[in-house]
This record gives sequence, structure tokens and C-alpha cells, in this order.
Amino acid sequence: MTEKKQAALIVGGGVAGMQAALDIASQGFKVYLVERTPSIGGRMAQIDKTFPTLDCSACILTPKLSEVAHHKNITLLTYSEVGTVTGKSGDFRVRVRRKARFVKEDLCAGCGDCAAECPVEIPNEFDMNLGFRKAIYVGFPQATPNVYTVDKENCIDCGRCLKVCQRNAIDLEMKDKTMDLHVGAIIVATGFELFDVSQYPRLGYGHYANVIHAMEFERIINAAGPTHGHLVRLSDGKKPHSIGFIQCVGARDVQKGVPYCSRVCCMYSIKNAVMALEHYPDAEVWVYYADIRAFGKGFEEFYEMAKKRFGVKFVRGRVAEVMEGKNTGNLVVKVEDTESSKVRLIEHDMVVISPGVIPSEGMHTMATKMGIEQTDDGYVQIDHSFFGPILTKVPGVFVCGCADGPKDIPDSVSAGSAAAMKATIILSKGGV
Amino acid sequence: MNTEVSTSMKTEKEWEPRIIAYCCNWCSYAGADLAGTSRIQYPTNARIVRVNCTGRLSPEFVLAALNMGADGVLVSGCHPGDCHYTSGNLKARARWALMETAIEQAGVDPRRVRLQWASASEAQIFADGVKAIVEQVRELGPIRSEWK
Amino acid sequence: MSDAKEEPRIGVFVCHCGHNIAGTVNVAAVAEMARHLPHVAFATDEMFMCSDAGQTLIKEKIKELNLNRVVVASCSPRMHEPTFRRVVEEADVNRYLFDQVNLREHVSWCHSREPEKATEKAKDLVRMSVARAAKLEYLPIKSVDVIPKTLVVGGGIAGLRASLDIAERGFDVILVEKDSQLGGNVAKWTHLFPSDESGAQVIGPLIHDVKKHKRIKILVNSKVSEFDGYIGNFGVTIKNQSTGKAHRYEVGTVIVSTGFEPFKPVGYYGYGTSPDIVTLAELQEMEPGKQLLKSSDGKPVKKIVFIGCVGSREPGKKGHEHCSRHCCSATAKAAGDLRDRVDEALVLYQDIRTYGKGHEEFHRLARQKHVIYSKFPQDGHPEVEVKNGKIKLRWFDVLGGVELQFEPDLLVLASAMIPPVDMDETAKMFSLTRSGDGFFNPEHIKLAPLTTHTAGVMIAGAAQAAKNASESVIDASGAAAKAVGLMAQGKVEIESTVSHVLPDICSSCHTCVTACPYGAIAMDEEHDPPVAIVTEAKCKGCGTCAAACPSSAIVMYHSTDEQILTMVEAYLCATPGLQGGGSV
Amino acid sequence: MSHDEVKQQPPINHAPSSNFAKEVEQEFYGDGIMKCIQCGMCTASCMVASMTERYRPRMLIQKILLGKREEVLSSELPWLCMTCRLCEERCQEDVNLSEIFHAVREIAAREGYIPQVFRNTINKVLEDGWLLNDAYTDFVEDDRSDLGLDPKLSWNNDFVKKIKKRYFEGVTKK
Repeated sequence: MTEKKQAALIVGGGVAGMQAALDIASQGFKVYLVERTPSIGGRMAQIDKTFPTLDCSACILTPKLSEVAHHKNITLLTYSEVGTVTGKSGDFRVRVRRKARFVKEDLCAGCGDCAAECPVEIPNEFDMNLGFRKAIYVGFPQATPNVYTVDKENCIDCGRCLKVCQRNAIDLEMKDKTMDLHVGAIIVATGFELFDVSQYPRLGYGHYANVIHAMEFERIINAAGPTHGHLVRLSDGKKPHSIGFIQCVGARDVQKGVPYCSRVCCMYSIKNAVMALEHYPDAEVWVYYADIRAFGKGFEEFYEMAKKRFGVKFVRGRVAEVMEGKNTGNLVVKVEDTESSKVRLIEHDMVVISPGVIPSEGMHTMATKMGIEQTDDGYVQIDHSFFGPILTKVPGVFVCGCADGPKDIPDSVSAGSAAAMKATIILSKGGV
Repeated sequence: MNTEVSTSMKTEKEWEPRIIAYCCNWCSYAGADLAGTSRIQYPTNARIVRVNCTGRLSPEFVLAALNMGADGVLVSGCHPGDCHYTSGNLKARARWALMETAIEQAGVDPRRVRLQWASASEAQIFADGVKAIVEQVRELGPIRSEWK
Repeated sequence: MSDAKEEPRIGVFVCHCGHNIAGTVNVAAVAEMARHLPHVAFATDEMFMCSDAGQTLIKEKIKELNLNRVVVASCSPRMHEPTFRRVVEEADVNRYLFDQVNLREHVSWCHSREPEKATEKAKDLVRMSVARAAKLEYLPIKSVDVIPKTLVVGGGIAGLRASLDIAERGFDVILVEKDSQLGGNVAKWTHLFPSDESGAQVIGPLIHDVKKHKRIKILVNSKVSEFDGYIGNFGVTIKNQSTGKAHRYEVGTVIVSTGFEPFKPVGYYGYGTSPDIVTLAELQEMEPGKQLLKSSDGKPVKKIVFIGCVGSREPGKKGHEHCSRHCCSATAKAAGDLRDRVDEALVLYQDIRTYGKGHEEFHRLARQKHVIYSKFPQDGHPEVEVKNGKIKLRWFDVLGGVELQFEPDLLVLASAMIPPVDMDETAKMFSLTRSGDGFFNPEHIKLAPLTTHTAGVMIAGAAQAAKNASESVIDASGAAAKAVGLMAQGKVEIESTVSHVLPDICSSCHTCVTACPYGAIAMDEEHDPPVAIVTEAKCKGCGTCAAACPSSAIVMYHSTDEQILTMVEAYLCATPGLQGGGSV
Repeated sequence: MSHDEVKQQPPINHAPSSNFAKEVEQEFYGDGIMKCIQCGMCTASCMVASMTERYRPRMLIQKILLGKREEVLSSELPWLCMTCRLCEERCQEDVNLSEIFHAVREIAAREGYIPQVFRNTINKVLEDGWLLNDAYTDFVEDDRSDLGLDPKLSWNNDFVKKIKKRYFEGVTKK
């Protein structure tokens, strides 16, 4: 690259951001990929299987991770945050804060000797706090870059990691650094958060051990997860024989400020229901829903298969409350089967709540920095649904993935490529 | 099955049909992949050999497999008209009749071979095809009984 | 570089894929068996072979043990063959000396109830692959220039968007449209969701920009009549359907954006028996006057009924099993809009799938405006009777538990999005495969939704699946990025898996010349006697010629007779002590 | 399946109409009716619904939306809501069911549709001045005596008459 201007900044290293990075880099432009957490991969890395093909998520994502990490035109800035943004399309100045990870990225080989020695054990965020990690850690086996990070909040400065690290990669005195970038285009791919389902006390999450949410289910059923893929209940480690999935929690709820549909919950729950039956073919699995929104390619067919071949039971009715039985840890779900107008009390060993999707934390701060507008729901406001579904109201700043609203993986990937297209039009002109 | 053959099968109880399944890369191999991802269960007896196209298969491939002791051979390709290479499967179909005659002449029951079409989205058809030939061959018994 | 003559030294890597394989197959036993196979210098089992750790392991072992062949037993090669080929290449092993065994899709997942037999099968497959690996040969890596021009097939909203993006990025575009007008389905619609514009308002500026752009050549009334070549270098003949004139162009990449067709639901709900029974698409084409008028007698429509899922979501009916995605939201929008002009509007549905940004609001608004929503049972669709020009509907309302009847002036059927009539033709032309819904298969349904298995050919919009206009626009820009990515690099690698004629054995019988579907084989008249010769650039590697050759004079690189039959032999004639398990 | 059960009964065909819903909407706080998407949260939350299978607030709303005016107004169901508002607290579309049923009762009462049991209740109040006359037993008398109160309650018949005239004129006739 002769011109420094010909670079793009991508904020967010999830699947949409990664796709955008690859598509820009493949055209020969430079890309800075800024990610808040220590590793790229985003939410997809946490998921066990993907619908509707049941491909394992890690299997299809991992090559992408290494492709991004090894691409000569992509500079990965993980564990970093975007600071101030000034300038205009074709000529942005961006300050990036590189948080101290207390491990030198160029020296660490990811051998894990340090973590083996670290005496501090704390819940692992990647496993939805169900498993444990050390104070010096990588979130998950395929973390990219494969570099350890010291969690200073929990580190006790014992120095044992320093002693075992043969490459002298650990530096507990490391300070945050800032970095100034000059880029022609910016892509916002900051993804989503899950709705905090404890805001529904009637569903018992946080009170009853065997009420979990879908992302926790993903980690439990994942071979690399805290239970090594054994689907068990958290109260007593028993196999659940009956599982209930509750839909539209923190989605399509006017009263909770999330009036919109989260697009993915129906399908990921059907997928999880199928995976549960795959583990325990004799189990009974129920899904409680208001509308099954199987609208993507192959989705409806998958829904049919779940009903017919796997015998997942679908009940049209939103769950009013979940009650815990005495001593057993079992749960009773109260619901009206609206198709027969029967009020039913159904006992389950485990209940999985499907949380809706909300804008990522810090979206407002980010939007303010970039000067982009937000919708009432808190997502990035797109320019126009036909003329500019990827454009924000600020020229040169584009949006993809779940940053402008809930999306499934293929839609996010597609949007990532589209954002790359728009960004490279600007880059190719050397700034507009 | 005659008695002579039965006595030669010392381990008749343990005998399991051995099937070679030639699958084209674009339709049937993908269909078999989908059968896996859809968790469709089918007999374990088939060993898939991936070829680019069923048009790649000369009758010798089928005959050689039977000669080497395969109890059955499954050839699975794209539906006629859907070939990734335009018409390879039509060639395969044209050769099939010839091949069936050849194995019959060799004294082998033509029911040991099966030609089927299964597209990338027809996981169930693929799995059913495997099941069908395994059951068929199980009925016919080990191939050793038939080669003259 | 590995030399083919060199003694094979094979490394076998068996992947656990977490629990996916190891949960059923005894991977350690498979690796142990592999360790004792001929030519195997190393065998192990690992958690995730595709992870950085797994990839590094392969590279380290190649260096450390001087391996010249690699077998990875993991998932489908359709998924990770490119990944592992890249890995071995990074360690200086030719990509064609790699072989992959599919232990996941073909073993653990489909035999999960029979772990012992699955392990036996896994062993057999690994043994077969090792045998093949020993026979694999080095093939050169060839790259070709990419012609900096894209062919866009279909001038609907997706095709227009893709063309414009590519042109703005600085590359040439040929846009082919079979109709006389650009704009596709969207242009015909008088109102669109989710914006408030008419189709013409949306597509007008886009058509204007496309027509104005000097890098875009527009060919209307035209169809692709011939297509050949390979990634980066396609030859395409485009024929004007009215003049009959054909012209040949050279392009580097192709975007297929042939869109969809609204299903004409003959046989459903009395469609065709009354002019007042129309599809949603037909409604969207009606004049948006102050009053909606009946087609039959020109009187104003007072009562209107919409029925959802017409020709969609029909289990077991091929081509109609899918959800058509856009109809629920479009119906909600149309019903809400028209409610002001009629006395009563009903929507009969199975599920309400107003999933997208702002779609739920249409649904709410429609209800707010007193549109009546009524759910009918999946196994009991509404019955329609047309008598003396009157439409009479009967159905069961599941949620009210009541039998209902209604006599609408206009019955609107939200019919399915189905592939256009010439989909088959397009599929054959570009060697694309179609999924159960009839639309094109992407390269990977999750992570590669815009590329296809024909390298260099992209798909966008409703060519891939039922989609709304906004989603098609995003796809189009994305597909444009894929095309530009290839053109900007200027060069692209192509497969070396082509056929080759051994001139000494060729009997000049011409069988292969007629067998080749691509016209890639001709007689080399320079040779004495003339023998067959393959134009490698035209060969796609199907191997039909090799199978047809009566003299066995044709070698299919990477798929030789020997490479195939050695696998068969390895399974059926295993040396005692080396076989997988209890078979024989 | 309810579908089959209902089909066995002679079908009573009804032509859906939005008129009744509009009428309910015109009533004070009746305008939430159009928001309902029939998810069943209300029924599953409802204490009355868990006591009797006849009472299904969701289905009642659907019947209003379909315009089954006579059936709804002549039925006692709208009168069964206890106005505990648990359904309203949980409703994800913010439908104010108890207000809607109140509005329906307003219309029903205006047209003279008051279930006998409610009519009896009102008459009881008007007769006795309080609802639970039967509960007035010797025990209560004793309790009152213990507390130093007059064991006999005294009625202010004039006051009751005034109330009757002002609020119930016309309603309780029939």
C-alpha cells in the first residue's frame, strides 16, 4: 500500500466484521480490525451448532479465524477500543486504546504453561460463567490470536506465571497504549447482546438452578464447554429427560422495551431441541412459542424435520410462569395451549429460556463518537432500506451484522461483504 | 444359496455385507454429508469412494470391486438433468445396462449392484439407498458364493 | 517440493472434533491402527485439527518427520479440504498430496447409535485414504489472469445494485436482462414494504444511475445462450431475443441474480375461477387509486381477505416446502394500507412471521386499523366457493374455536416465491446446483451464502432463496464484493485436476472427443498418427473421457484408476492384522 | 384437538366483523383490544382460568375481535374477570384486559345483559344494605357484644333507598 489513506477500520471482530475484513483485504487494501475482547470470533465462537444444517459452529468458524489472523493485509487489534473519531469520509482519524493485556503478543506462543501455574480460578465469561478460567487465560481453545491475557482485576500479582514463561512474554507492568489510525472508511460491526432474562422473575432464571438460558445451553452441550458436552442439569448433574424451551423472552415485548422480533430465537431453539434429542433420543422436548418464525433458507424444512423426525413437541402459547417443585429441582411450566385452549402444567427437568437480542453494550457511546444516528431500539440507524441498507447517516461509515438489528449468520456474512463493497468504493477513489 | 457355500462360511453369523459406494462429489456425496448433519441413521456397511462425477465410472470399477470381494456396489449420482458436468450421469446410466449384463455373465446376481440418483438435498434418499442395498445383499448372502 | 518418485511418508491426523467424532468413534484406536499401515510415518489424534493448534501440529510434523503425504480424518472435505490444502502447502507439501477422510458426516453423525461399527468403518476409511495417499501424485499449481469484467445476469433490484457497485469500484459490467425493461419484480409493484415508496420510486433512481454509468453495458431482451471457460476467463455468448443477434464476450466473474417468480397458485383457493381472486403480487401491481376496484365488475372493493402461505410451507410437496419469507410482512403492510379504503379486511394465517426491522410495526399497525387476523389449522385450510361471481370462504378459527364464513369482494393469495421458469436452464448454463426450495445452493449455507460451487460464479438476491428487496440489495453488494475481490487481485489459482491423453496408447478412436461435454478434447492433427489432445483450460475434470476410453489412454489427474481402485482394494483385501475391525 | 371437537358440533357459521371491537374501543379504556396477538399469556396467568375451563380471557378477546357480539354480551364470561391485572402486568403487547372486560360489561349492562348471579348480588345489597347478610350469625353478635357494641345492626333504610334511586334505577328492573 503506497497510500496510507487506503485503509479501513472495522469495529468488531465477530463473523460480520471478519467477513468485511477479508473482503476488503482481498482487494489489496489494508484493514485494521478492532475487537474489544481478547479474541476475534464473536458470538458465533460460543455457539455449539448452527441451524439449519447442524454444522458445528467452531468447525466452520475456525478456518475463518485463522484466515483473518494470517492475512497479510489485516492488522488485528484485539483487546482494544475505539476512542475519538474525527475527519470525514476518505479521511478519518481514529484513536484506538490498546488495553494492556500484560502479555506481549509477539512473544507469547499460547503454550499455556502460565495458566497451568496460575493459582486463581474465576468463572469463564466465554462459558457464560459456567466453567472456570485462570487469571491469565485464553477464553477458548481456538482463541485468535492465540495469546494469553492477564485479567488484572483478579490477578494477585504472585508472579508465578512470570517464572514459568520460557519466552518471557509476560509483563505485569504493561500500560494501556493509544494508537492513531488514518483510515478512509469505517465499518461498525459491533454485534449484539442477549437480553437479561432475570428481568422476568416469573420465569425463575437466577432463582431455580435448572432454568438456564440458550447461550448457557450452547456451552453445556458443547464438547469444549464446561461439562465436556454432557447435557446435564446444573442442580444435580442429572440427565434431563424432559426439557422445555421458552420463546419470546426479551423479544416482541412492548412492556420491556423490546417490541421487535429477534429473528434467531425460534431457529436456535429448534436447533437446540434437536440437539437435545440427539443426545438423549428418549427425552421429551417441548417448545413454547407464539409464532414459529422459520423464514430463512432451509428453516421451514428444518422445523418440519424437528417435528416429524425428532418428535419435538410444539405448543403455541407463551409461558406465564415457571415453578420449581419441592426437593426434585424439577420445574413446572404453566402455559395455555392456545390451539386447544387448555391451560397446561407441564413438568420438565430443565427449562431453557430463549433470550432476545439487544444492541451491544456501549452502542450509544460508539454512535456518539462516530456521529451516527440510532433507532428507538438502540441499533444503528441505516440510511434507507433499499438505497442504503448498509449505509449510516454519516458518509464513509458503514454498518453490518447485528449492529443495525438482529440477524442470523448468513445475513450477517452477506452484510459484512456488502459493507466491504461500499468501503472499497471509497478506498479505491482515495477518499471522497 | 446352496449348502456348499454355507459350509464355506464358517463365520456366517458374523458376516456383514461389505458395500462399496461410488458417490459423485456434487450431489450424492453432499447428500451423504447432509444425511450426517441431519443425523439420519443408516447401516454402517457402505464405504464411500468419492469421484468427481458418476460419468467417471467405467464398468471396470464396479466389476473390480465385486471381484475383490465387495458384496454389493452402490453408484449414486446427480439426478438426470442436474449433473454438475452437464451430462456425466447420463453416460453413467447408458453404461449401466452394459455393466449389468457383464456381471450377470460372470454369474453374479445383478441385484448386488444399485444405481440411484440422490441430490445434495436428498439426504433421506441417500440413506434409504444404502439401506436398500444392504438389505438386498444381506438376503443374497456373501459374494464368494457367486463368482464362477 | 515433494517428488512423486520419492518413497511416501504419510502423516495421519485423526480429529476428535470435540465430541462430534470422538463421542462415537474411538479415535485413539483409529490412530493406533493407522500407525501400522504401510508408508505411515506418523499418526495421532487431536481435539480440533482445523484449529490453529491442529494446523500447527500438521506443519510441525511435516518438518520434523519429513512427511510428504498428509491424511486428515475429520469432517467432510467439502468443508475443510481447502483449509488443510493450504496448511500442507505452507509446509511445502503439494496440495494434491493431501487426502481427507470424512469421519463426521459419514460416520459419527450417521452411526451415532453404533459406536463399535462406526469405529470399524472409520478404520476402513482411514486405511482406504492412506492407500490412496500413497498413490497421489504431485500436480503443478496453476494460476490464470482474471479478466476485469463482470457479467451480471438479471436486471432486477439485485442485479442493478451489484452492477452499480462494481462499476463505481472501477470495473466493467455487462448487465443482461431477458425482459425489455430493467427493474424486475420490484418495478412492477405499486407499493413496497418496508418503505412507503412505490416500486418505481425505489428502482427508478437505480435504473437511472445504471444507465448513466459508462462502465455498464446493458443488454435487454437478451439471454445468455452459451457459457464456457473457467474462473477468471469465462466466455459468454449473449443473444438478443428479438433480433436473434448473438455476441460473444469475455468476462472474469459472473453474478447470477435471476430472482424469483410469484407462484401462480392454480388449484388453490379458487384461483383462476374468478377475476376477483388474485395473488399478492397481482394486488401489488394494481393501480393505487383512491378506491380499490373489483376486476370483475369495476365496483369498489368493500371487503377484502388475504390468505397466507399459498404454495409455501407444504411439507412433502417439492418446491413448496419452504417459507417464502416476505409474504407475512408484505401482507401486513398491504392490509394496513388498504384498510382505510375498505369496510373490512381479514388476514388468514398459520404463523405471523413479521421478523424484520419495522415489520412487527406493520403487523401492529394493521391490527390497530382493525384488520382481523384469524389463524387457520395447518391441516384444515380455508375452503373457497365461487358461485355466480360471488366468493364464499369458510374456515375454522383456531384461536376463537369457531367456524367462520365470509364473502369477500377481493381475495388476495399471498403466494410463494418460486424460481423463475427458466431456472433449470440457468442452473445448467452455469453448472449451479439447486436446493429443495428450487433456488440455487450457495457454496456454504452459513459462511459462504454468496458464492457457489462453480468458482467465479456468485449468486445474489432471490436467486439464492426467498428474500425481500432490502435483503436482496445487501446480497447484491456482497456478491459484488466477491467479484471485485477476484478482479482486484488480477490472478486466481485454478484446479489441476484435469484429464490427460497418453499419446502412445491412444488409438485415435474419437470416443473421448464425443464423450466430453465441454468440447475440451480434439484430435491433434500435428501428431502422427493424429491422437486426442485435451485443452486443459476447458476441462472441468469430470472424468467422463477416462471412463469412456477403450484403450485406457486417458489419465484423470488426482483421480486415476489406480488412485480409485487402491481404495477399494484397501477395504476389501486388507492384509490380516491391518484391517479395521471385524469385517471379512 | 379442539378443532375436531368443535367440528362435531353443528357448525355455527359466523361472518367476522370488526364492528364490535370498534364499539369496545369507543368505551373508556377499551382501546387496547386491537393490540392482542393471541399468545395466551393472559389465560395462563389467570387465576379464574385455572379454576374453570370455561373462562379463557384470550379466547374471549378473540371472540370480540371476530365480532361475536351477541355471544360475548350475553355470556357471563366478561363478568368473571377479578381485575387482579396479573395478565396485564405480563402481557407482552400491553393489552389492558381488565379494562377491556370492564368496557364490555358496560355495553352488556346498558343492554340489560347482566348474569343472574350478579343481578342477585346487587339485589341483595339493595335489600339488605350489605352483601353477606347470611354471614351475620350468632357468632358475630357475640363478637359485637364482647367488643361492647350493640349486637344488632341497625339499617338506615332511607340511605339505601337513595342509593338505589341514584345508581340502580332501571338497571335492576327486568
